[in-house]
Amino acid sequence: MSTVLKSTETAIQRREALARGAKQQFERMIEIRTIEAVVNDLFAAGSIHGTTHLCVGQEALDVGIALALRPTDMVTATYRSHGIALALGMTPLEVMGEIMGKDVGCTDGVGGSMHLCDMSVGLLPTFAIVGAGYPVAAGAALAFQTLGQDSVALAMAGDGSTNIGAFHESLNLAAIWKLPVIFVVDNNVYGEYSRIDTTTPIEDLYLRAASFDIPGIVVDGMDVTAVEAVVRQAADRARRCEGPTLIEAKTYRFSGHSRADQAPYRPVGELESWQQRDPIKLMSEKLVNEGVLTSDQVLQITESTRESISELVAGLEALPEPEYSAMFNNVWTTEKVT
Amino acid sequence: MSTVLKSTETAIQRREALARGAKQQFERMIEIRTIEAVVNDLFAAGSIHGTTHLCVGQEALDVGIALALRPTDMVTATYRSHGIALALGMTPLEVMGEIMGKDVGCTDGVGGSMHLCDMSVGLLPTFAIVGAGYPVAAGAALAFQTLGQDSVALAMAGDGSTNIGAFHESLNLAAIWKLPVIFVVDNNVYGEYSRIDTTTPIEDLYLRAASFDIPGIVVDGMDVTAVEAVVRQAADRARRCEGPTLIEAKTYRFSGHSRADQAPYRPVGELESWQQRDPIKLMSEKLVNEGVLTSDQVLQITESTRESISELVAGLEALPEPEYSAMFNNVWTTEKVT
Amino acid sequence: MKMRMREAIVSALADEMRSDPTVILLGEDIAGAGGPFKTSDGLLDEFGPMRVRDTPISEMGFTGAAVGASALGLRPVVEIMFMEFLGVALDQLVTEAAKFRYLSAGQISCPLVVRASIGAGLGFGSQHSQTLENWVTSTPGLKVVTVSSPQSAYDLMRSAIRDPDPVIVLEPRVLYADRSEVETGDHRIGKLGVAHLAQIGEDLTIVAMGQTVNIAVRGTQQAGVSADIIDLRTLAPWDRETVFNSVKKTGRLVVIEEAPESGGWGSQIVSAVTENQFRDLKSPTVRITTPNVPVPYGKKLESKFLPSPDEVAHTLSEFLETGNVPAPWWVREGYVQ
Amino acid sequence: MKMRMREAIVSALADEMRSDPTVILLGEDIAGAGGPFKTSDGLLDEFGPMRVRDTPISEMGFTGAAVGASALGLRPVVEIMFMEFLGVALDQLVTEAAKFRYLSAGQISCPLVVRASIGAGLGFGSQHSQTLENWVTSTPGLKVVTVSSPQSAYDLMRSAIRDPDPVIVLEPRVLYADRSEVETGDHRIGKLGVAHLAQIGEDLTIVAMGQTVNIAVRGTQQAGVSADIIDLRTLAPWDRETVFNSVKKTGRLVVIEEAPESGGWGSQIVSAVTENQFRDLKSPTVRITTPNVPVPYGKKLESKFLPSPDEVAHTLSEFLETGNVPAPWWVREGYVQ
Ligand SMILES: Cc1ncc(C[n+]2csc(CCOP(=O)(O)OP(=O)(O)O)c2C)c(N)n1
Ligand SMILES: Cc1ncc(C[n+]2csc(CCOP(=O)(O)OP(=O)(O)O)c2C)c(N)n1
Ligand SMILES: [Mg+2]
Ligand SMILES: [Mg+2]
Repeated sequence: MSTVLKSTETAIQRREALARGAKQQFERMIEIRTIEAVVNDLFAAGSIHGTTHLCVGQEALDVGIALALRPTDMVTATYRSHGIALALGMTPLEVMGEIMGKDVGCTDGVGGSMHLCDMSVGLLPTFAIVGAGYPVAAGAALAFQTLGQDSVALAMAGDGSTNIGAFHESLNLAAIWKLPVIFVVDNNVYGEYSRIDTTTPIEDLYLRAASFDIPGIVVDGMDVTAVEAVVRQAADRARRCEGPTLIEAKTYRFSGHSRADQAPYRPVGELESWQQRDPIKLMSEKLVNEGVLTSDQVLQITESTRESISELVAGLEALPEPEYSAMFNNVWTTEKVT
Repeated sequence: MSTVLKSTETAIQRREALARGAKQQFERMIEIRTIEAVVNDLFAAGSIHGTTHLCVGQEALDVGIALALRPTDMVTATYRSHGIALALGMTPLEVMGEIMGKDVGCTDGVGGSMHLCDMSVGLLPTFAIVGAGYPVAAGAALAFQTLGQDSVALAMAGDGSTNIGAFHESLNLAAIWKLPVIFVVDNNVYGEYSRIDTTTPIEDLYLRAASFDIPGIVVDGMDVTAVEAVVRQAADRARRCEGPTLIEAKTYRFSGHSRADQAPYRPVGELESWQQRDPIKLMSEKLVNEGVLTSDQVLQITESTRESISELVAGLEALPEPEYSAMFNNVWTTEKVT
Repeated sequence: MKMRMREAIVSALADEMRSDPTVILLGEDIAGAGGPFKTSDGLLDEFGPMRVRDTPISEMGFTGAAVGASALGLRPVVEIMFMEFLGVALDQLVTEAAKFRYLSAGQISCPLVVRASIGAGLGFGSQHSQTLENWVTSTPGLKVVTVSSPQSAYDLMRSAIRDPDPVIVLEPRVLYADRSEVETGDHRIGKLGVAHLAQIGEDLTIVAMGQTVNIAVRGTQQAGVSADIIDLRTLAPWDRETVFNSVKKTGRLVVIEEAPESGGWGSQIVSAVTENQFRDLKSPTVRITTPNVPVPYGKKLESKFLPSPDEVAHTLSEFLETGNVPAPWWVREGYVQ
Repeated sequence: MKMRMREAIVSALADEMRSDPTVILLGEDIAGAGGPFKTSDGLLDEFGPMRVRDTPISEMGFTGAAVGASALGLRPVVEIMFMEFLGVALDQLVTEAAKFRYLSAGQISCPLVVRASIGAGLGFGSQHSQTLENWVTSTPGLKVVTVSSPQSAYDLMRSAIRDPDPVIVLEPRVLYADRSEVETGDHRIGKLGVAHLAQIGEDLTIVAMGQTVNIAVRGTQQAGVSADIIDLRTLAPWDRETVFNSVKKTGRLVVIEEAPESGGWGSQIVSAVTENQFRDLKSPTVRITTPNVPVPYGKKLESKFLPSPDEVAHTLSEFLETGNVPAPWWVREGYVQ
């Protein structure tokens, strides 16, 4: 077994590291992108069974959210969650282990790419059903409110999910009960192979907040600091018992929808124009401009991340698949009736 | 069998009669109210099994809608549909027969109070599941659009139904496809025993149209003419292929929610203040003022309607319940595969 | 103390809420109005609006909220007024809650109870009278319970709330007004998954559940038949031992269910018995069901539609006499061939 | 012509759309992208955007729209990408469409087809791999069909679209890429409700459906067993005559299903056979199923989870040898007692 697998860095430590500064945030974004590249290659090569959904282009949103929340806050997210999982602190081992179906993964290898979870940093099991996370986040907030805890819940989901009933019902419920919950719509312009304008009659999804008399905020999802600010503001509001907020983050899905998708349906030039606003590019330029990092350091971070992830993956590849017993665990709670 | 049962007036004739003028509209409203009073008594006396939902106070809405639509247009409605059924033209025999579970009823007595239907005047089987009629109306409109027909569909449902996912999904779908459909929310202030402000964060439900970039209109649901005007406007728009409209009709549920409910939860004076705006009172005052009817004629209409409905009910009471074979009909279509 | 079944439910909810501050109630009109079937009457007064919450008409929303709340330390009890309404929310129960523990590698469970009223008999028509047990059985991770009397409602409700996994409790609506002696108290709390022998006999094993338990009792009395009547109580996972032991003794299995002949929970029982006890069976197995039609309105049609003591008596007598399975009424009387 | 199953589906849809202008398609990404599983590839080009429509992610909305459209003269075919997604839309199929004819006294029908992909085998994990047939069976008024090969997909799809009642067609996802000879044309249209004898034999009757038909064939070959293999094709209403005739001949019934042991469609078959043919049966009935766990990720776990030719061969051999029902692998290998 590779030594990488023995890393003792925990999710909580990684979460705390983020708060140390822009460099750490940048490193995390690089880590996410690097892992997604590796995941892409592994699936393309057929080394992993099933499908996967990459978050390339959305790293700033993931990291911004993680920065604004506390580890005791709870997040619901989707099948497109490798980034938020890593941003919240989950280790590459937990995440890649799960994606690769190994028992060192966060759900012992029975969940896979669409199902990540680590309660120690507030990630509820991610949802493969569009919209299903919204009411569950409202419910986590209901628990906080009822138990008198000052935590908040945050639901992340895509633009396409704002057309499903659960979105509407959850915002209504959260509004009427003033639940400490934040709904973050990651508007990455596409739902599967459909451009948003073919499925949604309005362009600015934050406007849907008006149906529930709650604040609707739009933010540049390519900018970590901007995301952190609005999420923090919404979280503060929630902690002050003033109720939910809808945040729309404008981003772009740089990858196809899932494993096999090459996104032939994109208008010519659209990807390229959004790549100008690549969150990693923007941040590295900013950090270099501000003198936080040199260009050399940027390259070095990129390179060393690539190396450590490769090493991790090599180690993981060497691991056997889980024992059959894995599928029989955790179906029922064995804890006795009290 | 009573002679009343032999009445040959058809739904279509009754529908056409409405258009003849205010007197006929007023008579229909009286008919609806009279029938609801009888239904109430029959259920209270335990003569009818099950439950029922009265539309007392909402007669103007029902008749206004019927006036604005053509018999080839299609309506979806709810368990609270005796009024719209009669307004659209269904005969008291068809409606009361069904409520009383007799085989002369519109669905041969297998449906009951919550399930009325007469396609000859455009009433699809009414829905006992809150919100279920919205997508079905959108679908009827989809058929009209696809087949190049200039009919429209209209979904009626209550204020409470605007909190269920199907409402949101249907408006979105209708908006994106510019379907010829009208969504009429009958805001009668209550959903079951809950006042709207305890379940819904906004008071004006027509505002929810903004989430779909479609027109949202509010109308006084106590005024037949006002209702007719906005529905006609929305229908014209739909027939011009300009898409759906959301209409909120402000009404009030004069009765309890269903059979046993005495509505103890109403704030003191609320019912009384709305009774000032009783649509039948308003219309009779208007007709008397305008010299269309004398006060005596109003009394006479009321009285003769009461008599004919009593006679009908007596006739229906004398009928036996349907044969057992009734429950086996119409489960499957026997029409052969072509 | 004599209680109606609805009162026994109130009692069970109240006792659990008293003993565990994390138990909360969610549902349409359960607070101010005490529940459409008065199964939470008085609980708002005692426990306040934070713990007894009226919801908007948003079954997906509040069922999902209960899932989230259950993962974060509450024990929510959700009321689904009519089982049909799960048709707009089933995802949260079957595809989310039932898999949360699996998909979190045991980090969390969903100690959630969904209560849903089921069945016909009150004239609510085709869309408010189905039983629909099939929607929720065969979901690993989800327990399914059906109550059959005031006492079983009290016992099972308390046990379901204590259960660490998601549980759906089905309440035959027609029983809410049933009244009988109920013993309350913590000693009534037990494990789910245990059937109850409602009557002991010799000649056959009747498996019933919920509203068909009384029908079974009355039908056997009418026919003068000596039968074990097993009130299944938990449908998933069901108590194989009790059923198998009884069939071993009697050699004959009859299932009585309020579900269409074309498919209902009884087939699971028949199938397991046939697989495991084929050589103990002396005769074919029998299912007494409803015909394959939507639930009709009107007392006459609806009563005929439902499994009745008469039909049970007729079936059992003929079955014991001939060793063959009698045709159901709709075939005997020529409505269906 | 050799076709993959997904191509056979495209072909069937295209042929129906050509012959009947009221046939339209609705679903997520079925138009521009030709369907997530390419089961509508090219149809937008041929039939245009009025008849091939991409929908928003609103299963309740577009399934319900199909219900309404079907009542007003269209024959909509709805794609539910993964069966699980019906968990947010089931109401429209079970409680609305299936009852429209009943609740209109025959004034209207809903000639609607809902296509849903089902099952495991492609590594999609617990929330995208269930079969969930139970959600839709036991619904009077609703037909349920499962396809098992390119040819059956072609035939059944065309027949389902012609059927005057609402039909759900279940498509085992793992078969989309299967390739074999397909005959197309109107003569392939038939009535639903007819099973297909996929293989003829002597010693036992195997009832399989969808993806388990091939497993049955391979399993019997491996075991060298002579069996009737019945591809059920229509699960509701299922073809009793074909099954009963076969069991009459063989005296032994084995059902192979991709559903949890605790409950699946196979129990309905077993139960009807036991009730009607008890005395024809020489041995206990057998169900070969999946274990009672959510579908696990990862090739090793998922393959083991699914009924396999090996497991079928082992079960059949031991069953025929001993006359008893062998324990399933999860008991034999000690994972569950
Ligand atoms: C209820 C449901 N319907 C459909 C799907 C299939 N599906 C998975 S992802 C997806 C697109 C979602 O788009 P969006 O919400 O914008 O999120 P993104 O993938 O862009 O992150 C669809 C339709 C699903 N998983 N659940
Ligand atoms: C999905 C669903 N949830 C709950 C119900 C129970 N229910 C029947 S009517 C009703 C209130 C509806 O209120 P509203 O929409 O305002 O209509 P109104 O009764 O006032 O006409 C409720 C909750 C139902 N029939 N369907
Ligand atoms: Mg998107
Ligand atoms: Mg209302």
